[in-house]
Amino acid sequence: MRLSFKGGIHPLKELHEGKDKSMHKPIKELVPEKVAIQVDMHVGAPSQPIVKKGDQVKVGQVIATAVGNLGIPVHASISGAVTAVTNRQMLGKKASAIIEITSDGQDEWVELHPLGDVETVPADKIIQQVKDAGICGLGGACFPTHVKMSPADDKKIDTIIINGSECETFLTADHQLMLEEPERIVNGTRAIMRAMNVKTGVIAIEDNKMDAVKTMTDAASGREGVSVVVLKTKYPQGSEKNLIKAVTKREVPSGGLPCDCGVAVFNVGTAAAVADAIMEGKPLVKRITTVTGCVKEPSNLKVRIGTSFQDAIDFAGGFTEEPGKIFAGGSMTGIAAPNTDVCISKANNGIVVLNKKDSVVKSPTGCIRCGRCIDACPIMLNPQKLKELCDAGDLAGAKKRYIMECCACGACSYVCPAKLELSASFKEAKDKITARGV
Amino acid sequence: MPEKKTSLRGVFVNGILNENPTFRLVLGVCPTLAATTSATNGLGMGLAATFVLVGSNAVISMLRNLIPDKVRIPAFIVVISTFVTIVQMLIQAFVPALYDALGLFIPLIVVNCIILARAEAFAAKNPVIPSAVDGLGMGLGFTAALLLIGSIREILGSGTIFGNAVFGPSFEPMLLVIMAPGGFIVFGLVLGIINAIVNRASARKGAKA
Amino acid sequence: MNLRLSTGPHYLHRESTQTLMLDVIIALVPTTAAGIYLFGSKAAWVLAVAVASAVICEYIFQKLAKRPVRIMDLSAVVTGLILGLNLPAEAPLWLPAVGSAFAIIIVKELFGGIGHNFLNPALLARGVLLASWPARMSVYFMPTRVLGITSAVPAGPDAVSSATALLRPQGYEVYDLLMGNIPGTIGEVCKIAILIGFLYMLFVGTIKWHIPVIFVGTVALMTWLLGGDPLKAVLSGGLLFGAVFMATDYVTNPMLTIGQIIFAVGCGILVTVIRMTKAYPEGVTYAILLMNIATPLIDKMTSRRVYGTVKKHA
Amino acid sequence: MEFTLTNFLLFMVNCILTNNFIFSRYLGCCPFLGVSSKVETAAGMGIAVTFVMGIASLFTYMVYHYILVPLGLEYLITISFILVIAALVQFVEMFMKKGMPALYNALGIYLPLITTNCAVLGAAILNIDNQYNMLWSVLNGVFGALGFLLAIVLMAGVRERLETSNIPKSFKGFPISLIIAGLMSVAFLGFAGLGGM
Repeated sequence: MRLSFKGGIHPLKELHEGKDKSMHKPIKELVPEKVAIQVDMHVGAPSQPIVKKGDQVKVGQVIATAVGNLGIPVHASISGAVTAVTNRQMLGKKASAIIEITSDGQDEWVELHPLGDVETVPADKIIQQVKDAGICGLGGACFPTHVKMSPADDKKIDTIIINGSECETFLTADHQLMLEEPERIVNGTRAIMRAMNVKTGVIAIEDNKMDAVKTMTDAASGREGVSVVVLKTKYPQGSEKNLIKAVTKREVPSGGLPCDCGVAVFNVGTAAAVADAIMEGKPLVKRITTVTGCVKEPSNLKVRIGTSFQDAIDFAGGFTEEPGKIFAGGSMTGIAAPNTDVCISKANNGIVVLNKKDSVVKSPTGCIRCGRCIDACPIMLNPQKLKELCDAGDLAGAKKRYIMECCACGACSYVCPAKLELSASFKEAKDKITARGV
Repeated sequence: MPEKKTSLRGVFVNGILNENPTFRLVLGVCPTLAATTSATNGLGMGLAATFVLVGSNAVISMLRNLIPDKVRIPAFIVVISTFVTIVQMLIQAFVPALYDALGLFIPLIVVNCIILARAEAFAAKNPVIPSAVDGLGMGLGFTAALLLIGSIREILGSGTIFGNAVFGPSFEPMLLVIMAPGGFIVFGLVLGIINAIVNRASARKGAKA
Repeated sequence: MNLRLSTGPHYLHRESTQTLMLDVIIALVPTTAAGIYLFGSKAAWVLAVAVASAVICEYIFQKLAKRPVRIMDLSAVVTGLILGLNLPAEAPLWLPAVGSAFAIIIVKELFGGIGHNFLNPALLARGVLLASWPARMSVYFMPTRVLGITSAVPAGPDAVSSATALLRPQGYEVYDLLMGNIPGTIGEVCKIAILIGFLYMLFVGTIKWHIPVIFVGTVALMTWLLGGDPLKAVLSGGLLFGAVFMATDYVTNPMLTIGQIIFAVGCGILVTVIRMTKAYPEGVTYAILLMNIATPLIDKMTSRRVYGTVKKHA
Repeated sequence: MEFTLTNFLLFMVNCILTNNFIFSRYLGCCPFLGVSSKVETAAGMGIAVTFVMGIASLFTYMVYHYILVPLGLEYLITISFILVIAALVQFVEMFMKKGMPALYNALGIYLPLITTNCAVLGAAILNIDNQYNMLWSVLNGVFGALGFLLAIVLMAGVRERLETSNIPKSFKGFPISLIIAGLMSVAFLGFAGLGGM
């Protein structure tokens, strides 16, 4: 049986150049000459840099320390000299504080402190180790993983979902990770389950990746409490709320978190990073990123955090034609990059290059009330009505119709035949509501 | 207006143009719709309302200092309905065809908001002569509007004007225009077009000033 | 390198207002072709004038109102074509011209153009023509040719059938009702062609099945309950044409599926009631128009539960 | 007219749909256009009108048949009816304020407006013109008002939906409302002949 939720869309049917390009391309490791590592990659206060220009650093060495409850440290991803500690324009709206390191070509690691096998390591040490490794959600949200692993005492978690659905267009990084390194994911799952004292761990994969279902099932066999479920291929299947609904039939209560319905969700990449931290003592300094679109060799790269988009694209053979738009992530929620000097952060699961032709934005026309957005909304909102309210500036009305529940998946904008910018207006309205406290 | 000394001519023209009860104030919608199936009906209803307006305005103005403020409105209504009853009898006696055509809407002149509105806004505060002139101006403004809408509806819906054919025999009149929906639609369109003309004129005036 | 910055989604669905309208036009091709075959060149002229008038009126109004000209979205073509198919083939050519002008200017553009009309323009225009020129509109003509092998006799162009197939459907074979060898308007007679169009629109996803199926189903059920012949009730008059092409107009039916079901049931009940009392030979036009009027209220009253919430919202 | 179930149903359909006060008789257009921008207020107005019209039909019937006719003063019908209605509205308002404060809070603001609603006086005079007996008079008042309620609520629904539409400036407000009413009235033609009266 294929598990699923109500609503959603099938963008892959429409996107002929979606995942095919980079699917099943073996993971290749890229060690760049220079990295620029942001200290504000994760949700929460930016980390405090503790190195200065001219310092020599090794791979895995802490270069910025955690600040506040949600803080995590940042580690050097290559060995060499710190060449700048400055502010630079990255993907965000404002410039980010970055630490630039120029490679000495040695790729030498600091001394590592593994905890041992995930099944035997003391459960209470896991969470601290995860925090020290600087791990945050690799699916794109970048929420600090150790925080997710330590819910408030009154929240009883009974199910861990490991998200291998990878429902975004273009991306194949998680898919390839599941094919090549299923053991790491299962080890990470077990570590999280033991740390949180949860008996059930579910690895959820969409049915367009049946080969990954097989490798993961094989890897999970014989492991306590770990199972694999198959999901229907549909966007946004991997969105936390919909994934929980599909797998457990539960709903995250309005305004709440997954832990409020007894579930915690982790990305497969996050699970693998947790496994590395426990078994090898390695902090999070690399991740798998799909580089695809108008590049000569679309590929899945294991890149160091802080690698520039230009280096990654060059490693994938360079552009095939003049790029019109480059975005980090899939085509549904990806963030457009202002230039190729921006760098890969812990959240970047893909770099997609569009040509000039595909980058042209169609101008919106009048709503014809076709109801496609209503059918597409995975949260069961009425985007047509919400758009009317947003355009009329009626934020209170929009809030009453649950605009704050919008998960910004972009499904409504995608299907709209009038090309209205629905999800973008909702995001704007939500920001205004939060800022003004309507 | 009551505060400023305005010429009688000004009061009269005001009712027909600037504050035309039908097109500018949009009062008395029901008779405007019901009595405009032909030019004759429109004219008849307009004149009947004018008669009531002039009479009630004059009488209310005369009595304005005698009526206690508390029973003002009921007193006005009694005066108005007296004139309505008179006009109803006159029409029944002298123009029975019009009486049949307008039917219910003759007694309903009582609740035509134009009349009470003028009594309250003008006659209760002004001397007899200006009040009567105001009634006449408003009444004729109302009549002109009804005549215009009635003519349009009669020409399109029956192919005639005051009962005389305007087109050749091959013209097939658009019945809907003299049916219930036609009243709403024609009034709405005429009102919108007049608004457009006024807006354009005032924009031009604004540009000059 | 000049990169475009915008928020996602970065790829949009191919479907646009124009392609949707084009799909409706394609779905109308069989009906149009059957109508022209059955009724001859007169039908073609009526359709051509209706479409041309709709497009020209839209162009002129948008120019005068200083709005962007949107005739290329093809919605005016659809309105004109549907109105034309709703007229008798013998209609004088000023009839489709006036009807399309009314539909586009007063029902659609005056309210703000595409998406803002609260009534289906073609249907309302048909209602206006029906009320204004009953002699022209409610006299139905027998097709001048027949489709398929049948015992029905084609009539000459001058033969007038004052009674419609609807009023005495028992006089016709189901085969002739299906093929269109019955008197009626250009588009409504050939049921096979309408069904082909319906299947096409379902196949390409232009419409969902709910409204047409529930609408027609309600009429069949009610007719059966009241002792009539449900099959002939479904196949006669403009029911199928209205249910497939006019009740499904996005702009004027409810947004939520539950609302659409209420809408369709309401249409079905009204059609049956109006047909039973025989006030008008055909109730479909008015039934859909009345439910169009009720649509904003249906939208206001219906709701679905938002994920993670308990209470419903409108 | 004899009181049977069939007659009752036909009369109801006739009053509410076929000869709808607004769409077919042009009675009560001022509040119909003035108080129809929101569905909730429109419904409030409609219910208040239903209430008053039912009572007014009863009282005007009694005034006519038990006072005016015996005294031979039928020509005073207009004066007496309008005074009865004005007094009745006052009375209903006072009664409601004391006896049903919740209802008064909901409908109170609409009551003063009803005096000049020509539908009330119109219904009263129609009752006399059509020579209805007391029962049919009250039913005519109530069903006529329900027709008004239906019309004003449908109208408000449409107007709420069109609130954000790009209607030409000159047509905003009354003109477009009149045209909406006209188009709705075309649809209501579908009921012509229903009710058989």
